[in-house]
Amino acid sequence: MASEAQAHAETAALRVQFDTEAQQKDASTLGMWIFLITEVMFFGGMFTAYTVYRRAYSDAFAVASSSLNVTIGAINTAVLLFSSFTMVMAVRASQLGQRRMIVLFLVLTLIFGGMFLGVKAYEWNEKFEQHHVPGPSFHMEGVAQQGHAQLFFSLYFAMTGLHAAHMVIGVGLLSWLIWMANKGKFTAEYNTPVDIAGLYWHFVDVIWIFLFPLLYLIDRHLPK
Amino acid sequence: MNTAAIHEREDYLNVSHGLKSWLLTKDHKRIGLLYLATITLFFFLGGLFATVIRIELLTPGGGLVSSETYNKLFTMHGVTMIFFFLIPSIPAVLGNFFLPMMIGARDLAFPRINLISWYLLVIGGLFALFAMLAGGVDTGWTFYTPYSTTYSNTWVIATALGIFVAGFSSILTGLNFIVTIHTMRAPGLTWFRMPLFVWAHYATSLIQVLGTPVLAVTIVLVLCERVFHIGIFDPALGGDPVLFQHLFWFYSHPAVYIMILPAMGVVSELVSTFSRKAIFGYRVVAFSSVAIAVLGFLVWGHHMFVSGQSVFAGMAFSFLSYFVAIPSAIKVFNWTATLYKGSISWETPMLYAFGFIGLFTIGGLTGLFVAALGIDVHVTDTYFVVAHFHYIMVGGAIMAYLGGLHYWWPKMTGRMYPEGWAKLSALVIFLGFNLTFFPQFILGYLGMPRRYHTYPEEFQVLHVLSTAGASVLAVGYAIPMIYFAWSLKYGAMAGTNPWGASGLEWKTPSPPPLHNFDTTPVVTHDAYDYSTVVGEAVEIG
Amino acid sequence: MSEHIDSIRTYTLVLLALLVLTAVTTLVAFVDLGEFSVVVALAIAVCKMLLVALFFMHVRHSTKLTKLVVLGGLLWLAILLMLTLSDFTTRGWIGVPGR
Amino acid sequence: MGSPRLFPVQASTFAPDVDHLLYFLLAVAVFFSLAIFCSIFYFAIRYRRRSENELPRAVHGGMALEILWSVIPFGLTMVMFTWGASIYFNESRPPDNALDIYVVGKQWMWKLEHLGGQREINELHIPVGRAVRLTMTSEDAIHSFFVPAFRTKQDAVPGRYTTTWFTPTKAGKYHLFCAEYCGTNHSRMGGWVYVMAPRDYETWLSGGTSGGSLAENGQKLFDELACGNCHKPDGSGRCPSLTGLFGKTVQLVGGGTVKADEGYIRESILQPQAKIVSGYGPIMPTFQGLVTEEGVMQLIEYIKSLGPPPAATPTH
Repeated sequence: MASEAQAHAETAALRVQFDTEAQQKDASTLGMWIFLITEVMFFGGMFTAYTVYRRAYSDAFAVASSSLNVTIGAINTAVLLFSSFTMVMAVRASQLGQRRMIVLFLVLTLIFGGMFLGVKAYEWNEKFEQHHVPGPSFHMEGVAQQGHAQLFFSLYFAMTGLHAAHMVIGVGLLSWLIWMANKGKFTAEYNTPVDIAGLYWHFVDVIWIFLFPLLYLIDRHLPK
Repeated sequence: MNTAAIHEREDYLNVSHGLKSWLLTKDHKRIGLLYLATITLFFFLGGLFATVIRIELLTPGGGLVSSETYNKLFTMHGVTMIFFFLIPSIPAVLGNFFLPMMIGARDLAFPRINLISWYLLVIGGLFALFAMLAGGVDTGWTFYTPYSTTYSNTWVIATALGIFVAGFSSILTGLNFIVTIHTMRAPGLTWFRMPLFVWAHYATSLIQVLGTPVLAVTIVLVLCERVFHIGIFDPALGGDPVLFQHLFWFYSHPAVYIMILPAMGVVSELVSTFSRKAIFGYRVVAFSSVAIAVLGFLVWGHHMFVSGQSVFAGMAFSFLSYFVAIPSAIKVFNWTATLYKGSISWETPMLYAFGFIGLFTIGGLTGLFVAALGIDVHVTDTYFVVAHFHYIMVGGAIMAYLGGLHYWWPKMTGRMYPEGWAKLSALVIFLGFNLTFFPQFILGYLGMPRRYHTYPEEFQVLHVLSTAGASVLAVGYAIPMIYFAWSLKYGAMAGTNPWGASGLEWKTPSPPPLHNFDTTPVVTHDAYDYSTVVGEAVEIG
Repeated sequence: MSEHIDSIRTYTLVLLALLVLTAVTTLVAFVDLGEFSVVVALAIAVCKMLLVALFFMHVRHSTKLTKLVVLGGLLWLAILLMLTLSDFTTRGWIGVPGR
Repeated sequence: MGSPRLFPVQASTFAPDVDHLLYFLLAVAVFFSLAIFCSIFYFAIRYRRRSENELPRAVHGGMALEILWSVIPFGLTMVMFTWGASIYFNESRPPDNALDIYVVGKQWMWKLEHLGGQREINELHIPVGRAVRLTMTSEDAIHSFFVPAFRTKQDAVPGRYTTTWFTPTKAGKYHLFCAEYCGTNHSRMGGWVYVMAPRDYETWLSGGTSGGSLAENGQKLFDELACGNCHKPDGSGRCPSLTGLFGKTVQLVGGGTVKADEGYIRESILQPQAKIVSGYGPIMPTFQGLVTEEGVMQLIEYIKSLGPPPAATPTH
């Protein structure tokens, strides 16, 4: 940049603290990536707890895991992958400045995200009915060490719960983006919000990609 | 602002008026001042708790307050001082204000997020304050399970939520700094021309970003256990309380470096400015900050040598702990070497810098004691540890914070503080500090456990000494409050560069204009080049 | 702004690959691989993560800095896991309870 | 204790070890502190600013110096590490012939039990010159068993056993503290360790107990809980025989092995499914909530008393 750069009028496309659009975009992207790193560490704490307990209580974890509905889990994983696909298509549309396509793909993403959450809610509800929610009324057939199975479900609820919380935030972001996109705010030149919201959405997908095998697929082959 | 001279020029303070212009500001300088006001309140709150603690400990029998109250006092002292004063202190006040200026930027990369960070600290603080007013919390700032999840009957949830929210304030500040340093440096400002203050804040931000989320999730798990009774750490279910300690210290040990690294950054600025010399071994000092940030993540288990952690893990953590000692030592040596053949001026900020180096040296060296397994078994959870970390946090971080505050006060406010009073208070603080905390090393090695409301009579003499020191220290801290406030109205006008310093922040008027610089500066020199600052220089050395 | 815009075909192929991998990981969980079932499950998950990161998150076309940030994050996660496990895996090595 | 002192009494074999390391560290610390303080004072005065226009010559560091003052401290710290770790390693490995004492921490007292069945609260009587091993747990929050005169400290963690040991070297009365914050009366959770001449200790032992020995009480509990219905001594029951079990290496279902120590037996009583002995089914119910921590300790002593690890073939 020229050394004579001075403060300019503020717009969404170029905030006053930046000199160029490229600088602003770099900053936003880097900012989002660093935020995602904090998210990695946030979930990392739970993955650590999971690893420690699964190592210690592998039998109880296997039985508890097998009580989850693997078909629903796999389908839900697919739903989330579809939502990632539509999200990246929305980002692509925004890069090309196709307003209608941005809205279309964002709405599709929103629908898939909503489906995922709906299925999740169904699964949790099932846990309540089956007394698989940690607490005084917890009971699980086929596990002698109820405590260890409870630990599994404590982690299950903490991990899927926080994942779902991130999804809900993502749904909020998507709604806002759809509104903005519909107003024609995003162009081929200025599409950073779509881009970084996409990063967030994909990240939430990646977390699920790990949660699915870790929670649903422990030693499924064992006779129950 | 009583003279016409200053009103002629528009600066960040007079560009707009009214409460709203402050509460909705996106200016990093104003946000810095908002932080300053907030954490000053928390400092005095934490200090108040400390005062009652020290008075209580004058007598072994514990007559002033009950055990419940005493336990709440030290818990709230720790929580307030660590999460609501020390963690935000230098980064959120001085860093916020000066980091963009030092790199020639108009603001941080995300001014709105910066404001949100402040609100998060305030909200977190209100949660914690609510907990304190409602009845307090007694788990110790470490929230060890299962005490915090099962046995404490105090306001654990509100306090933990407060820390959780304040944690996000810290994360967002770190994120903002990293992005700003990467993308917003002025033309010509290469990485190795950056002031060491900026390097230190870069390293600090890495820790904030990488460590704080683990604290956040640990708090979430503790809250789940306490509120919903889903036990992650509950031994009754087979959970392991030591796992909590791992997760907690993964953040909370590096958190010490969140407090001390910015302090080191401040001291680098002070030592250079007041000896008018580039920091000896600039690159080594810069890299040592990053090294401390990285290595600081590998040592947390040294808080757990007697916790039931495995012997081999204990040894590994002890071994790694010694690696983090080296970059810290290097910094001290380099600061000292910078003084050699310098032009050393004894102004107040430099006194604080000397104080910092001295006290940090003692704090750091006693760190070697507690990292030595054999000794740590004896001194962990005693006053030895209390003394050690107060030497680092109070003797180190707060000395540097005060030094930095004095150094940059003219830039922030446009006014000078009274030099005589400032020197006096620096001296009083130094003496009071040592009298307070040195006896605690002896107490600790004698076996006085920490967090004790009552204690055997043979420890009383040392406790009385410590309390005497604390009262001196309290006076020392009160004096600057008074003269800083006084100086806002009556202080002498500060010029653009009252210290003859070299940083970019001294090349713009005091107080700075809204966007810091009238034109974006172009950097053509390394940091700490004084040849352009001193008129008609007389070369010495 | 010279952004690299991937084709719809690329994205579709990535989606297909992800779906196939999901199916594989689900099915393979019912096969007795002993100790290796965890390894396989995690290896597949890592592949899926890489696909999402490289293609959907455009890490493939990103700056070195972004790649460094991603690697750094994973490294720190590894530090957290490994050093915590350094305790849990070595407990009982010297045969004294609690040591 | 007389006049104020700077260092605590040395009353165990570890105490001098720890103190010697401390002296070394003190020497290093004093040396470096003085070197830094003196340099700063000297430079600050010698090179004080004499005129406002002074411009010192810029010096840009010297790699040789940097390496020198990195390598020397590093060498010193490695001495500290090795020295400290070797003490720690010793502190972690109690000798086989140590006197066993069981410790349960609870809010806010220490409950100690001797093998002979003598129970104490907040007091521990032990003979001078004999290694003492403490096996500890907690009933509630984490506590920490701290005897400054012995320079030992170990957390008592709920849900598992931890171990510490020491050999007292000097008769006397020493502070026992709880060093891990555990709630309201944390500072009152402590008492005294009485180190006695062996003869006094014998006298104390004989006068100290009313009930049976720890193992005898364990046997009573074993019968009350009808453990013997399944754990038959000849191995004919549905569960493994416990005779000669202690100290043995046990084959587990799934191929692993485990040493039958206090921790293993405690776990097998409270969480029987955690480790299943090879050749047996996971049929034992948990005794969590049915047996107190002290009861578990008595059972362990009973199982220990069922003979030494057999040299030859174990029962099937």
